[in-house]
Amino acid sequence: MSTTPPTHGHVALLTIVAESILEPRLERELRACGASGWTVTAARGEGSRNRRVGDLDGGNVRIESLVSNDTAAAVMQRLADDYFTHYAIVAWVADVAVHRSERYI
Amino acid sequence: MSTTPPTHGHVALLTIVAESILEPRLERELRACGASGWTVTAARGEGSRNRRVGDLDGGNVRIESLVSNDTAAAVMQRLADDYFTHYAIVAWVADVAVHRSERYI
Amino acid sequence: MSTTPPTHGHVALLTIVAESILEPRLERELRACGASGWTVTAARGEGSRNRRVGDLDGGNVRIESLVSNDTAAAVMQRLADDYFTHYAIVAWVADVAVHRSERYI
Amino acid sequence: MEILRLALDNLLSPPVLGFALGLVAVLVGGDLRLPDAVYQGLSMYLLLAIGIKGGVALRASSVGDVILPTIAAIGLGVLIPVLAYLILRRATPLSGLDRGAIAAHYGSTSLVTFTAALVFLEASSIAVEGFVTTLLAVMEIPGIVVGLLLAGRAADRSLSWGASLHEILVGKSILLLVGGLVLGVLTGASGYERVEPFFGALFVGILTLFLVELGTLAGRRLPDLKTAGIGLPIFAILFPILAGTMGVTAGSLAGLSVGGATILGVLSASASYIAAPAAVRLALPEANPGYYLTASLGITFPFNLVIGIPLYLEIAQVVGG
Amino acid sequence: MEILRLALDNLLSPPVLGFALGLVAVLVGGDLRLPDAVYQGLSMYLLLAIGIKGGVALRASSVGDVILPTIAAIGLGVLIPVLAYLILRRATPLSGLDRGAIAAHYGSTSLVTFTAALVFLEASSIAVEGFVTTLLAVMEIPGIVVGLLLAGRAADRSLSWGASLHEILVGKSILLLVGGLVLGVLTGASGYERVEPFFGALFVGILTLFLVELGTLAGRRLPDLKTAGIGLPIFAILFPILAGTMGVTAGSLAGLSVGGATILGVLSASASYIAAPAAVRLALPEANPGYYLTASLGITFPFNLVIGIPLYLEIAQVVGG
Amino acid sequence: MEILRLALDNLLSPPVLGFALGLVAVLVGGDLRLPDAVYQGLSMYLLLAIGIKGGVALRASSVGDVILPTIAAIGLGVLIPVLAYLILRRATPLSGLDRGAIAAHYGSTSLVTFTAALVFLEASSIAVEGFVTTLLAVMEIPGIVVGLLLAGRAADRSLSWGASLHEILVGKSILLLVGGLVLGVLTGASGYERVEPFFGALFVGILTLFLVELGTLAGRRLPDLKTAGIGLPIFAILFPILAGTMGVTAGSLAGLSVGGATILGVLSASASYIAAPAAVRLALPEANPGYYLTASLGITFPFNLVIGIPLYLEIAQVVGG
Ligand SMILES: Nc1ncnc2c1ncn2[C@@H]1O[C@H](COP(=O)(O)O)[C@@H](O)[C@H]1O
Ligand SMILES: Nc1ncnc2c1ncn2[C@@H]1O[C@H](COP(=O)(O)O)[C@@H](O)[C@H]1O
Ligand SMILES: Nc1ncnc2c1ncn2[C@@H]1O[C@H](COP(=O)(O)O)[C@@H](O)[C@H]1O
Ligand code: NA
Ligand code: NA
Ligand code: NA
Repeated sequence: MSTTPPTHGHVALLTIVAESILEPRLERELRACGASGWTVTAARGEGSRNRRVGDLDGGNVRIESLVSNDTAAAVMQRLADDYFTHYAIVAWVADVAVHRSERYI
Repeated sequence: MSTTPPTHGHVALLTIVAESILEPRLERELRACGASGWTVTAARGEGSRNRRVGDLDGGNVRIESLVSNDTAAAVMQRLADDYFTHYAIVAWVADVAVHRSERYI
Repeated sequence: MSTTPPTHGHVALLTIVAESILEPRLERELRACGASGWTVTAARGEGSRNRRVGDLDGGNVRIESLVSNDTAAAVMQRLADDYFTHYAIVAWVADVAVHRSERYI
Repeated sequence: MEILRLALDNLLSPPVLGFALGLVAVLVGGDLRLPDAVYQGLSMYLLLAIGIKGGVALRASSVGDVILPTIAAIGLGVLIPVLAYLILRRATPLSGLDRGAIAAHYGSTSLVTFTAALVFLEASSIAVEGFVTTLLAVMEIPGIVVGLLLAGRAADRSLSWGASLHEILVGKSILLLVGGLVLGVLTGASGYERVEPFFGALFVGILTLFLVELGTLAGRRLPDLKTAGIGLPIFAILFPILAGTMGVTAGSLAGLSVGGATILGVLSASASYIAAPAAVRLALPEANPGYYLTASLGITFPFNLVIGIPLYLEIAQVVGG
Repeated sequence: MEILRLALDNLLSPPVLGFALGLVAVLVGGDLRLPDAVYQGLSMYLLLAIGIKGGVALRASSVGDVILPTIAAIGLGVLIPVLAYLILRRATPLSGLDRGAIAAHYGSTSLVTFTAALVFLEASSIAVEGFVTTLLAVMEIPGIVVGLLLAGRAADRSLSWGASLHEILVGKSILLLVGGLVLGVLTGASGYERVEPFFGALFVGILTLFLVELGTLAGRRLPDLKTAGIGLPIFAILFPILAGTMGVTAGSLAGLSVGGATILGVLSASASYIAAPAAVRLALPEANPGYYLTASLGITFPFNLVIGIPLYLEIAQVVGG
Repeated sequence: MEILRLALDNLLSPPVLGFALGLVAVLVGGDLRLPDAVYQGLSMYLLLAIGIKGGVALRASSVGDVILPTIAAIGLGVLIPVLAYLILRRATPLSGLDRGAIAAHYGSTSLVTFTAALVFLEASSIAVEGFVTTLLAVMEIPGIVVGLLLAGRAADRSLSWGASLHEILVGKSILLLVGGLVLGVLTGASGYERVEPFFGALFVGILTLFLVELGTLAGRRLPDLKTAGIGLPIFAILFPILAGTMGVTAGSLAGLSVGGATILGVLSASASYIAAPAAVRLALPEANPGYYLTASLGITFPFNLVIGIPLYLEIAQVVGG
């Protein structure tokens, strides 16, 4: 069984879960690092720190964006520099297949 | 560190994000291509085109379905033929491990 | 094109979709198996069985948790033992890259 | 005949027509469900409003008046599920587990049926004791417990009680109902006056909107009827009449007025479709929701809404008159 | 002058000010959108409330009174999109496909404009026939169909009708509006009385809240104006005046009162921004929402809300007086 | 004593009992949170309703009456956070950053405390100047800015102002409050009349529902108390009394009536739990929400709701009588 579906190229799928108050900032970071689009869903969650104030204004947001590996790495670096320490935020990167990967890179 | 979790088989996880008006059609496409189930969450987002009318009726939907690689490829082909050009829609395929993969294939 | 984004380690991303009534139980299972956090989004869906009562109280939940491969396997085993047979539930595991993977393991 | 006129009035009341609208929408392929969050918000409103109104009225009741009816309600809560379980054994080929699951539903009560009965009696200018909301709260749980016990015995296994029972007791329904009662008792008529435009005046309208949603849900259950056999739908219509008559009679004997006895009949006849399904699903996952939800929500609920409520009033007038 | 006073009253009415608030919020970089679920819940409320109120009134109308106006409404529903399509060919460089898409919007109607007109007439103490809500329901679909046909001819391709049309007909708008009408007819004034505090008394307030949201959506559409050229905004202001005059005249000829003729004018002049966009998006994905949504929601809607409604009343008074 | 009777009335009023209900639900392990979308919708309703009602009343006020109280309010908005910051240095071992964060909360105001005070005064038949809502709007921001400046100085770093401040100013709270005020001024009493059933009559009921939610949130904050030390809870009770007395006195001196001075006391005594947490979280992520949220929402809010409001009235009666 082949595990690579026969589509036309691989890109990074970056997912960020953060307290919702950060949404505008994270979208600015994404755009600055080269992302051309993203999808946002409302979420809630539990973590090891629970330092957010999100209870009061809508929990967490879950932002996912198809980007080039370089953009994913750049955003991750921005998060590590300015966000992971103080904010309620987690992020991960997966490798996914898309149609016409040029669109996202 | 092994990167393959010890479960019982791999399938494709197809995720489609589209303007919500398309939901019934996309579900018909999924079923026609052989998917036996899917999960839908409400989403919103930004992209390079922003031609949707979704603002007026509930933003985007995010549909994900565990399917065989062939089904994933077939759905992707249907999207490329009839949807990607005119609608606000993105899709990607990831490789995931499930318990009893026969259930989805 | 390299398909591994340059971040600092891989962990398992376990995703469970289940009728919402199960949420407290599933969170107990996750914690018992060693997960330190998770993210929950509201979802709905269709499947092959449709035996849930979720219509009446909020559809499905989609829980995702970054965990070690061992934890992912342990949770999957718990689900196989006590949940898959009778409840409306699916689960899958993906391999993702995170910053400081120690945090989740 | 008076009863027919009342039944017709009931049939053409906005809440019942709202239910029909939701049902018809499903039949023509549409869908009038409210957004989930709104549905949950409205259901919290209904519970709290019923509780508060009941509490304000309860304040005026003497303890002596309340004791006998409460005992009757608990007795019915235990008796009804046992009866349902036994009758289902005759009437259907269902397993003991599925019978226990259904019994748990008929042992408990339906908030919306209760509410619709109050609205109906009010429109018919028939007085009701203030403390009937207490009876609603009292009857919510015991029937579920008895039903689960019967199923557990049948399945010859112990249930994972702890979790499920705690989850019901501190579930939103009970908390809001009992919390509202206490709130109503404490704030009294003068406090209630200030929230009456919200919790009182809007009530029938919001109930109508809510019933559109329930009609949709009931409509979706109808296809399941085919797989259940003929015994179950018959049970879902005849059993409420039996339980309702028992409730009315017990209520009369316990000293309730015609209105109050009607309500105890409605509580006995109605089947839960919120608390019981959740509890049964958690404790008896093997039981088939296609049976218990279809019977309680798909048949008994509309039956009571349209025919049962005026019928139990008629019985109460005969028994208590 | 009487008309100016009415227009000013309208401008300072809570619903219109609510719209302005939403619009201004966008201009200063804010966002006053309601949560999605609440927006959908409120829009279901408005449809059902309009329907019920119309049904209660319809009950009092004789069939004879309703026939001519209904025929007029259907005629307008066919004529207006054809007219829009032809005028757009002169006025703009848009493709036949985009023109058909726009025509579909102007052929259909806007619930909120209709509603605001009712509120305006009520505040001005001008009577309106009870059955105008029927005209709203009747005019919702034909214009969309004609517009899509014109676009399909222009694009020289057949449309995937089946799906889209079914999806509109059993869509929430039509089901709630027609369902509400039937509910109102059946329950009548005595039933309505009990839900009036919810469906009647709250109406203007909830409409105000709803218009805050629509102001936000309209405000977001304004930037698209730049790319559309000057012809489209001119069309979006002048065409409603033309169509509104036609509607008022046809209404008068069909025997409607001044208030009723005003409403038929409003229905003719208003452009759909719920049913039509959905249908057009599904059947004509190549058409640019930047044109049809901006024209209907960004320009025509506020124009009608502020200027159009009192203007059509003035015309109705001249024509019918 | 009159004050005790008022305090008891307040304690047994539906809003305060609603808060208690939410709190008790958490303590017994339940959860009465409204769905997120409903909570946000209700909070938009409250802001807009308060704004509109204030605007309608403001229209009747002369500019001369408003000037002095407004200056007093701004002065208090600057003074109170400085005072809080200095007192916290004595009373607690918290870092300058955490003290600045807390100061920002006490410098700003709480919409719901303000609202509950209006409801309380109305129930006690005590008149309030129409323009007090203006004072609420005026006091929302300055305290936050001062608190953040103090924290920034303490942390010896510049803050990322631009973003945070803009985000607050065009945030929903300010836009709805100020927008509602303008809407109310423009539409006046005749326009308001038509939305009164929604924005007026429902107000206390909706506030009650809203307070059930706030009770839940406050209940969840209580466990954090243990980690904060004894100084913070003492501060969270005594500081409001000090600030409230200052507010009442300043109000009296500025010419406000007893009711108006009470409100300025309430605004001074109350701590923000919406605007301030958001601003602080963005500008001072290192500050611990376990301190500022627990103090403002977990202690000061219920304290003011139950004891503070009647107390400030008593003080106002002494000072202004
Ligand atoms: N291991 C995890 N897997 C998935 N989501 C997580 C995990 N840990 C934390 N989160 C999410 O990130 C948010 C903040 O986490 P924390 O900063 O650890 O409190 C939580 O509310 C969760 O939504
Ligand atoms: N690069 C991306 N990553 C994730 N989601 C995207 C991306 N681009 C677009 N989307 C989603 O797809 C929708 C339509 O995109 P578009 O057609 O480019 O406007 C957006 O509203 C987003 O929800
Ligand atoms: N193949 C699938 N892919 C994604 N989600 C699924 C799939 N099958 C089922 N689900 C989800 O799991 C829930 C229960 O499925 P089932 O038990 O098959 O009825 C559904 O409501 C869906 O949300
Ligand atoms: Na029962
Ligand atoms: Na039109
Ligand atoms: Na303050």
